[in-house]
Amino acid sequence: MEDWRTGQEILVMEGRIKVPYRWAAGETGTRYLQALRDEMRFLGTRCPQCGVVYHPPRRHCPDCGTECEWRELASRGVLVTYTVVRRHHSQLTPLDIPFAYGIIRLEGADTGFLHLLHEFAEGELRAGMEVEAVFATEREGSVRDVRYFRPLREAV
Amino acid sequence: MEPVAVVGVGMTRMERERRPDGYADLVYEAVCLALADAGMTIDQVDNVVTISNDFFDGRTISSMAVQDACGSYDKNISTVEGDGAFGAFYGLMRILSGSFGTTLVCAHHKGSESDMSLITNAMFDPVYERSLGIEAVTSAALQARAYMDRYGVSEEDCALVSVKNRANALRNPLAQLPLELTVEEVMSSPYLAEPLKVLDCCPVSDGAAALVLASAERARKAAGKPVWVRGVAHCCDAYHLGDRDLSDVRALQRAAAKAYSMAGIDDPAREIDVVELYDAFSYMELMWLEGLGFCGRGEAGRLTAGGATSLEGNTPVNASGGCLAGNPVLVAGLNRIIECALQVRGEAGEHQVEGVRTAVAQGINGPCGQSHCVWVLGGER
Amino acid sequence: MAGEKNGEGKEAKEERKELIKLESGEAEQPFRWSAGTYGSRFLSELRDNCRFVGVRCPCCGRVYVPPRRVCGPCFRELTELVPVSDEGEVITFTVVSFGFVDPSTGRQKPVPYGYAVIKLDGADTYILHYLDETDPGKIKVGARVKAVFAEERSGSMLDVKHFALLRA
Amino acid sequence: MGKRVAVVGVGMTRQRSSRPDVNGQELIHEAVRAALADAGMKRDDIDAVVIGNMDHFEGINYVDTWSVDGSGALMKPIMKLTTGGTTGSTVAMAAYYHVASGLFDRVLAIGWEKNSESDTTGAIITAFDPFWDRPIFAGAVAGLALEATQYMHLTGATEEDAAYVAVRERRHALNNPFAHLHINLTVEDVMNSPYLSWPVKMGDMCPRTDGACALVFASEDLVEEFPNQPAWILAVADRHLWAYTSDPYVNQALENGWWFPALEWAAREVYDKVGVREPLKEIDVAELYLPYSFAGLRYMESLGFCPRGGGPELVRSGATDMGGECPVNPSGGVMSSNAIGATGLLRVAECALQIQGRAEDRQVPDVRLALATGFGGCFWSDVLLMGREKPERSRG
Repeated sequence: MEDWRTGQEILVMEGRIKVPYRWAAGETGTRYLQALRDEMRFLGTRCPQCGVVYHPPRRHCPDCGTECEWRELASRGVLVTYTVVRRHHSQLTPLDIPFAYGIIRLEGADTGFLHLLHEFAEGELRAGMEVEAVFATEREGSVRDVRYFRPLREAV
Repeated sequence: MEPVAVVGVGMTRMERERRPDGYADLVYEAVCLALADAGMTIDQVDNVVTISNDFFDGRTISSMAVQDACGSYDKNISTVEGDGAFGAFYGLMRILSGSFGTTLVCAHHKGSESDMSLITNAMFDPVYERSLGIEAVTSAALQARAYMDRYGVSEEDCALVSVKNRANALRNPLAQLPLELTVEEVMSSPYLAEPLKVLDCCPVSDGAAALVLASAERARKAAGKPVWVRGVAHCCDAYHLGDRDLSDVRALQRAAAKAYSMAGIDDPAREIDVVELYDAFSYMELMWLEGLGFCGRGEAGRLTAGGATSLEGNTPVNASGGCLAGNPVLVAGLNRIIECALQVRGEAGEHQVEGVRTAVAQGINGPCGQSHCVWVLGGER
Repeated sequence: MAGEKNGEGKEAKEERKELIKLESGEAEQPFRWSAGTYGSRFLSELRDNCRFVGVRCPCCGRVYVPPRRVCGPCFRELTELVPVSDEGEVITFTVVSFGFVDPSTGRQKPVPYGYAVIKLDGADTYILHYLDETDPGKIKVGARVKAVFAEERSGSMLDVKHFALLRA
Repeated sequence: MGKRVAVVGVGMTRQRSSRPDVNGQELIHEAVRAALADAGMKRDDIDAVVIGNMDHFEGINYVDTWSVDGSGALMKPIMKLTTGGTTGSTVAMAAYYHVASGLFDRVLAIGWEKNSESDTTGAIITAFDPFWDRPIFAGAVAGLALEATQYMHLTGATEEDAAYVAVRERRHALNNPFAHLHINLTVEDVMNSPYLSWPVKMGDMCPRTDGACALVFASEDLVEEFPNQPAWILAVADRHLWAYTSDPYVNQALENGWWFPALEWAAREVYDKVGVREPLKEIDVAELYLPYSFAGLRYMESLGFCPRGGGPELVRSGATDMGGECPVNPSGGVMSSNAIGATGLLRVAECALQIQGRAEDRQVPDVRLALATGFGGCFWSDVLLMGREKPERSRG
């Protein structure tokens, strides 16, 4: 007898998981996002034990667990590394292609943070170059209140 | 460490889409292969560790789907959510505890059923990073750039890894992406995120794997030649990408140092005969080789170009074709261990390396190789 | 034990102080789940023939509905297809009346509804399905039920609209 | 032979309905810091970390690597386990095996959840098969209601019998400053609370909670180093039997009257290892994963505290109250706090505190033998027996 499994049509279900999430930024995250939203300022936190200034801010030092203190950071800094993105993804891609992701160490911080880069010329990006934040006009309390970073333009 | 051996292994073929089979079907196939290899029945399995990920499976408690298929009925069982190398480590510890003589470890993955970019975007922090759209490929590209900039590694150096591993895969009947490639072809494939091009990246895969671990006493009763676990360790680096020097491999170095010290290995390049590592992207093979101590930092490109890591070289790396030839995520680390076991047994078929006595397998968790697990396997206890 | 003092009296403080939350909005994870060979057989029988099928374990004789490849207790592969009835018995039931988000849509699921664990005649494992009744007083364990098929069928469990309680 | 293992440090956050003042890593950090302080340790002293939660409650993938800022696992081994409701007890068992293996001497076990960040029922529904179960299934509340209906049908137990359990758990929680719900309920209050999913009412169910728990497990070679008396792990076992939500009902019938095979078989294994014959007499305190009131009847029977169908009489007798023969859930249990990934670990934490005589207002006198369980998945069970005396040998 022929095995019924041979030649069985295979059904595929197009489904999804769509659970709505509301992630708490916490007191530390809230203060950071408020500064971005209300004052267009970056804040980091410094571990009094290790002396490291973390950005994004940490309530406690990831290394030693000590409670950190607030530090103001510049809105410009150094591009540590980057990648120019050439592929579009319908749900994810945040800016027109090509844009870049970069790890940016702001002046005053010891760690880099991840953000977007735009307004750069083809081949312009280099590790070690200076970049500056471009803030959104409408800000809502998220890291996207910074639209992106761009190569630092000398004051006109 | 008390002696524990890999006594049975089973891998399904890696395929782009294994439509007729669900997770349970894949796991059943791999488990049956591993039991047959060990010459054991399910009754001789004392406990089970499954490996799966709720995000990839689109299913909370993803292990639930495979409860029938993994043969765990009325046995102790647990589930590690992470790469197979970590899951197997838990299986090993359960034997070392003295509570069990054998552990069956199995992993499954069906990349064909989900959107890899969305799944890996979810490993980034929802407050600070996720809304930027970063995911596995774009984050890896940041690391590739950092590594290449720091050590002067070229895109061609990386492309050569792709060429080598896809060529190795021509000898592996289970590989998904055996290809005869040239460096030029890799170089001219389109960029996804610079410097990563399509041919630098692993494919999306479906697959499953299983292995049976046994204490020395129980290993004697198994059919095949036991392959002994001589050392194993893992270590996790910082989470936020900007907290790390992405070109650095300190977590891998620490894991490797511990595993080597357990195994009594002083000079990996001389003492280890074959390496299976997590090359989801071509540059990773170079970085991880350096982290595993096979050469100095920044030297793996030259090592590769000189042929040392080819099938005929001193230390063949990813003789199976590695993740570049098929990457069922989570299963990948188990496949690395299994390939090492087969190499030590001299049963790796067409991609067998001559005279393998000691082998190293590696698996990773998290973005940009944040967490590494290193296994040293050998023919002698 | 070292208890943490954080979290004490927070509820009161929250009213005064803004605490930002980030929302996932319309984000979702799409999937293309394969029903596998066994599930596909079951679902295509529902769709094409309004019929239930199971598979019998060669070892313990259990008939699995919906079908699956492996009998867990026996660890044996199942191959023998067995037709089972579209009538059966309520093993247990509930009537859901609380609101919750349906993760398949991201929206509130309409309530109330009754659903049951149902043993189809000829099967040894059970299925879950809707009942056509929302008054728990009118449902009994052991009640007889019969599948009511949808007019439009696409190869899913919802090709059965619900199970109707068979009243004597 | 494996090492013998003890819990030597306990840390937990206060369990709350919502903790918007901290993100997930910060919540984890609170419990970790408390556990380390309790054990008199620094982060550097930890050899390995084991962590667990349920991914879809917070929507975070790879929680092991994500958690590092809070878990203290920076440049250490960290492993994630997840098995659903049993996650916390699974994490405890994994920490046990880490130490028993001899590879690690001091291991941190972390369980946590922020249920406030999603729709808990929506997230739980994703645990079930997208083809057979998900279109119909309505999450834990309704799934448990199926069990309650069947239990009442088979034993003649009533909703009121279950309400006694709900009242006991909430009354016990009044003694526990860490508990989420501090409400004094009567049987009438429970009976008058609205149905969520018949026959389960609001008063019968656990809450949704934000919270974390962390424990330090240490090897027998080092227990002298710690300020606390060791709470020894005597035996652990689990059974995770089924793949589909309607399977457990099948197996009860097929296994000739097995009531709740996963729990019964796991309990039998640990009882055999330790030599427990009469659980009610021999076990001094039990911290059980009772997610809703009916569990406090049926699971007692499966654990051998009373004959099948004897749950209602046992509970009404007061034997499981504070001062009774074997107090159950002096902490208030799951029905008073349920941060799911933390819940199973909290049961182990509470047993450790009881054994160490540090449970304060909820202390049961002279605890020598304590039982902890985890419940979850598709009627899955984890069981741990803990004791004051160092066991003769390792027998996990």
